[in-house]
Amino acid sequence: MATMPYRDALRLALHEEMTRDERVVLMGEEVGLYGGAYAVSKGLLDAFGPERVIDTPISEASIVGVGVGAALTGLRPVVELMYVDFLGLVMDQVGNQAAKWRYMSGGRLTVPMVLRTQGGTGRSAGAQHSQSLESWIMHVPGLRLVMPATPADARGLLTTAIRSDDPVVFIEHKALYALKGEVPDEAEPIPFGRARVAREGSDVSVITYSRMVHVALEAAERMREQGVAVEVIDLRTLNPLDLDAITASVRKTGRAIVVSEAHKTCSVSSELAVLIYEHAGDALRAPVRRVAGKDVPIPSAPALERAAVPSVDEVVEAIVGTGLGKERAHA
Amino acid sequence: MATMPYRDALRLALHEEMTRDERVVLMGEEVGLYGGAYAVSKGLLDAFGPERVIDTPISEASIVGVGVGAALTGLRPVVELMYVDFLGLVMDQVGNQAAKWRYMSGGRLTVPMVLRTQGGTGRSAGAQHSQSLESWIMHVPGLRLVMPATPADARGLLTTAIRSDDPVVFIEHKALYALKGEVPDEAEPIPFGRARVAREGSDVSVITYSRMVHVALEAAERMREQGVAVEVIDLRTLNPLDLDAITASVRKTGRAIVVSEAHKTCSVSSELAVLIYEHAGDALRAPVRRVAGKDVPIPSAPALERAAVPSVDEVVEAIVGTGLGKERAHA
Amino acid sequence: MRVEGHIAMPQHTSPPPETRVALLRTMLRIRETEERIGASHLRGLTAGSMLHLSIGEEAIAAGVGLAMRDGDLFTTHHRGHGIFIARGADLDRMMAEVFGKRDGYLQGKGGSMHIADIALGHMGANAIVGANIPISVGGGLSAKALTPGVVSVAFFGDGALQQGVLYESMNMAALWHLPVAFVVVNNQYGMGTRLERASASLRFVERAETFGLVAREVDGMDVEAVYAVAQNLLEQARGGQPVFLMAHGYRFYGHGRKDPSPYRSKEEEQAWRLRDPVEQQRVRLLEAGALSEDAYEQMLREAREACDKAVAFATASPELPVEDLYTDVYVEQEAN
Amino acid sequence: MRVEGHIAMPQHTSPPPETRVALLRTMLRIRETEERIGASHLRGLTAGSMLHLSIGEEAIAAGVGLAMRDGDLFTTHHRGHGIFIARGADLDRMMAEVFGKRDGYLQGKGGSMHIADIALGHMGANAIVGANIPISVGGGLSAKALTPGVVSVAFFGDGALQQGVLYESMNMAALWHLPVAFVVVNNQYGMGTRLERASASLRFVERAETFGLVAREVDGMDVEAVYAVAQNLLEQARGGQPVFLMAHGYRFYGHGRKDPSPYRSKEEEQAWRLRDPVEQQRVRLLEAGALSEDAYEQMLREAREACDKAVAFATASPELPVEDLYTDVYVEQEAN
Ligand SMILES: Cc1ncc(C[n+]2csc(CCOP(=O)(O)OP(=O)(O)O)c2C)c(N)n1
Ligand SMILES: Cc1ncc(C[n+]2csc(CCOP(=O)(O)OP(=O)(O)O)c2C)c(N)n1
Ligand SMILES: [Mg+2]
Ligand SMILES: [Mg+2]
Repeated sequence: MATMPYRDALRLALHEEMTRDERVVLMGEEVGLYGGAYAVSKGLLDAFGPERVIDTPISEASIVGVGVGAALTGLRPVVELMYVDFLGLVMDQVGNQAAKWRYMSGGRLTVPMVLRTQGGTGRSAGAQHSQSLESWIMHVPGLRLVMPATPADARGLLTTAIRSDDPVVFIEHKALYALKGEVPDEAEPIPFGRARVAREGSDVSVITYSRMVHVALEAAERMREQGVAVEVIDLRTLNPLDLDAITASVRKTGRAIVVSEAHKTCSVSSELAVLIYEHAGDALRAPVRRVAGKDVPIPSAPALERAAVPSVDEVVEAIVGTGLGKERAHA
Repeated sequence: MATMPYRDALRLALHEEMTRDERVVLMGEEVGLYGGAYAVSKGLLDAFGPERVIDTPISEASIVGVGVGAALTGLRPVVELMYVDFLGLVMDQVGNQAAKWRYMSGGRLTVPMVLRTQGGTGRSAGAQHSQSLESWIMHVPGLRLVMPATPADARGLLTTAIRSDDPVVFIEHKALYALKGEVPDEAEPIPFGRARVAREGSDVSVITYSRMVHVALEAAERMREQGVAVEVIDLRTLNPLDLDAITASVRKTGRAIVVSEAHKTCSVSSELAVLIYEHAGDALRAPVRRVAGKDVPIPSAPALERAAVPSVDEVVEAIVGTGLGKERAHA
Repeated sequence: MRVEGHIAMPQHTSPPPETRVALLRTMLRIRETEERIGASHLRGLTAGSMLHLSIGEEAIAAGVGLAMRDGDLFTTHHRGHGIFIARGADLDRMMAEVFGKRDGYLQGKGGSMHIADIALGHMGANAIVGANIPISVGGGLSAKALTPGVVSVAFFGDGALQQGVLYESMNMAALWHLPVAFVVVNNQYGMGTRLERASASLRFVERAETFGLVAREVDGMDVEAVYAVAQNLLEQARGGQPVFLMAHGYRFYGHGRKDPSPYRSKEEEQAWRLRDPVEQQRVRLLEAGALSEDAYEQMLREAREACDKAVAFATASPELPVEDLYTDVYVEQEAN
Repeated sequence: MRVEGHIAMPQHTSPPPETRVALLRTMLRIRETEERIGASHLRGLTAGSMLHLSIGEEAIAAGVGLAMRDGDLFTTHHRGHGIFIARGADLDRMMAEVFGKRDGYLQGKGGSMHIADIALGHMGANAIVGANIPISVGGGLSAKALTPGVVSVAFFGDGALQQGVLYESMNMAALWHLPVAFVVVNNQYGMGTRLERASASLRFVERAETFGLVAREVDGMDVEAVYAVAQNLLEQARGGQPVFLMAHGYRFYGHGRKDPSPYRSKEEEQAWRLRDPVEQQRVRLLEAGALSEDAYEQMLREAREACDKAVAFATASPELPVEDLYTDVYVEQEAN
């Protein structure tokens, strides 16, 4: 086990897979000479040369299209979209092309492409550079969706993503790049569709992913002081989704909180909540609570930005709202 | 009251609003000389001339951008996107620009634009011409979302959309254009956020919108034969959403079915279901059931296409599944 | 318009006799198949409401298609039957796909607008105008890395000249020295919009040059001219110099088979029909003595028999069972 | 490269003396404000981690900005402070916005990358590279319909030359004869990517011509040259002939204020700094006797005082209360 930041763990996976398989290429804006806008790919250009670490022009729609075409014909491209906020420029290639070719062709074509990107708040970067748009992706059949919360998962899931024959959207979180954690010495792909129990507990299940796992863990720590045992489930992949892990946890605790940084309406948090009702509704001792991003564009001013996404306080409040803890819910 | 098809009702609203307000312009591919891919704008070019009925090149991203810019500066553009399936080409202008400028500018800018488009199945047009992508739109704060089911609503809601100072995504259904219905003689804007009780009933509420209203009504008719009184709520607008109407109906009936043509996962149907649990959960006598599009791309072959979206049978089955009717649910 | 400098016709010398005949045979095969598909559509036998025929454009499909080699990659737009036939499509499976049947190329899941067969280099017909273009650039990226000598060809209509991805894609192909050819099947219209009403300037060839491409235009009704210029351009593309070819032709039917084309004049249609590429080549070969009437009749008969067989095959094929709705969404289904 | 035919410098005659001084004053105001914003950023006073300064590019902002008229419309890219200052920005509210405060132009909701003020014709700075371009074409559509004589200007960086929307937008502006100007603030780099590494060809001026635009390039370090060519081009644009101007300049700082620009050489930076547009114009006016040292010092003092005042204003302004998170999502809030 080595301790390293999330960004280095990602780089490690890229390095390993590019070494292992010559067909893997990395392409995107500033991935080469600059080393990546968030320094994930630093050094890879030197290691693998410009034919495999490809700096692209600012032409997002076409870059993803090139990735699709390369994936259809034998390469295994990892395409970096600098911000998930730019999805709007590429959703045709993502949703109509990458996602659909396998199906439309009756299995004749495959698109083993990874679309790596990053999202979320934390840098007061404004409404066009701070979004959490995973809900658009989760809605589209044909796409795998991965959102790692820890360095170990970043590495292990990226490995799996690159080896997958299906198109994978891999969303990192800009506020996690510097987060350190233990990472196994050997490349161990982490299978898709297996949630991780980030913390065991018996009183309430907090179902979440990406940066919100850490918010949930802090809330759990706060609740422990009140004698409440919070279980935190880190989903790791939203497609495939580990419904078994969710229902098992909720059946055990009888209470569920869903936490997501994405806007609340018509989102991942809606889906997770309704799935809990559908598959473990009979076991619920309190209504499922959603703690999600507010339905407003992300403001630039720091205090407002923080208010736009779930806080530890809000998760604590939601837990208390299910009837647990010494404090009573305000509302 | 005159009887006319949905497409004529839309044209009537366009004609009326363009007559009433010189700032209203219609732009899009084939809207002029061709009269619209689905003949909605037939005759408008002759009536208003090429400066107000503007045929555009096949440049979707920029067309919507032009609409945003025109709306920022005094015109009131109605932009037609030929298929909702092309949203992926324009989601940046829709989601990052139209939706956000009001907020990002602290109220300094407004975008009174209507994006008219059409979606849904019914023509075996394949996976890239048959989608229901309203879930992407409903997730984005700042956008109004309108999906009329009848000629009267098509006309009244389009009138409201054009007069609205907010950006409105107005999604028609390709299988409804020929549907005839009564339309009032006078232009009466229908306020956003007011659902319509398409059929009253006391046993179960079917919450739906667009073409699925008609599927639900057929299912209701079938259930009537079994002595079950189905209430069908036509939401008409998904943003704003008439939560009061939904909860009032569900509180009355104690049972709820949500029906949507869009893929099931992470969708409008997820949001509607979870809202019912959150706001009327205590009144439920059976779990909410979702009848939604399957999580597969829409196949071209007719039988498969039909199987990919909700049928009358499936709605009936869902109703029976709540414990109503003579038949028992199979599963 | 700088037409003169670019029209490739004047220079071309005739291809070898067997190629000249093959070009005609290919065009005939396309023409007959497309007519049969159109007739089947009118009789309600095809899946779906949309059907885009390439009748009138055969010289472009055959000319470029025969200049390509085994292993070459391509994508097409929504009007791609003819191109795929020129690249060796199995007519039975193609017809079955257009009919929406299980034995179609895509098991009926894709339909006419999405036909693909990677075994023949076909990366897919695309129903999103312009979306196939960067995908073909991706094919070029693979070709350069994995199969040097292979060229990747994007076929698209004049309508796609107004899609920004074309320009992004041309730039990337040139920047990375990829073996990519951009072929415009210019049939003068995108739905009801004549090219002049969609583009402020018609200097497309010059334009492509300013993106770093070698660019030409050609009379798309003359199959030998198309073949000659395509051969020359594809050779350059194989060497890593991306190319652009604007081939001027016409679609004899409307946008969809049932579109009566009220937006264009009967005179215009007639003028183009007089330049029917199949007929032109037939006459040319007969006059040159490169083909006998008998041989032509035989060729036509074969094309028709192939269509009969394909329609019979498509008709006999069942629809895919509804249970298969869920297959092939993912390769790794079990993970779901 | 067809540089000669297009460089506008040689022909231009000096603008009137008060304009020459105004150009310098505007550039100084931009320079001082941007330096102050940069210093505030380093001290942690601005909102957010991103800050893109236009120092080095002042001649382009001032030259085009002063050639524009009251009522003209514009959009900018993410590096737009200078352009807005040239168009009359209230420095207090601009500074407050960059500080993320309630009294900022956008109440702190937008931040540096989204400043807008429709009262001054500013349709918004945009953080999506290229997205402002079609929006400016929409401004041109409104201008043509509602306020003839007004021009709509899209300012964007060399990076946006690779975004397809630029080409779609130029075509539409030309097709519809809209009063639109496309101004490239070419500072040679998009983040760490030199233009030559992003574009296979540098024939941008010719390229714009093939889209039907009147196109020029200009030395973007010479404010009088920029002003002269912009005046000429904007006049044509007002008449419905869209125009393209590529202005060659440099950003003296990195992509963000804290970027040390390891991807470019110190020699290159030095060479460009020797052509500092502010300093060049100062020396030119002093040498021509069009400005005294005293008048210059006075001008500089005024610029600095305006910055002091703006920083004080921004510092004193509170943050918007968190309750206002929900305001201005919609105009018609009550409907929600
Ligand atoms: C992105 C996109 N926009 C619009 C359409 C609708 N549409 C289908 S074909 C077509 C015209 C295309 O013209 P062209 O590229 O010249 O091809 P042609 O049909 O003439 O062969 C249009 C507008 C589409 N399918 N995709
Ligand atoms: C669509 C999009 N792609 C990428 C980015 C990230 N990005 C921000 S600025 C920039 C470089 C832009 O270069 P240029 O247009 O030359 O402007 P400059 O920064 O040099 O002023 C990039 C790639 C973005 N904001 N938007
Ligand atoms: Mg065409
Ligand atoms: Mg630049």
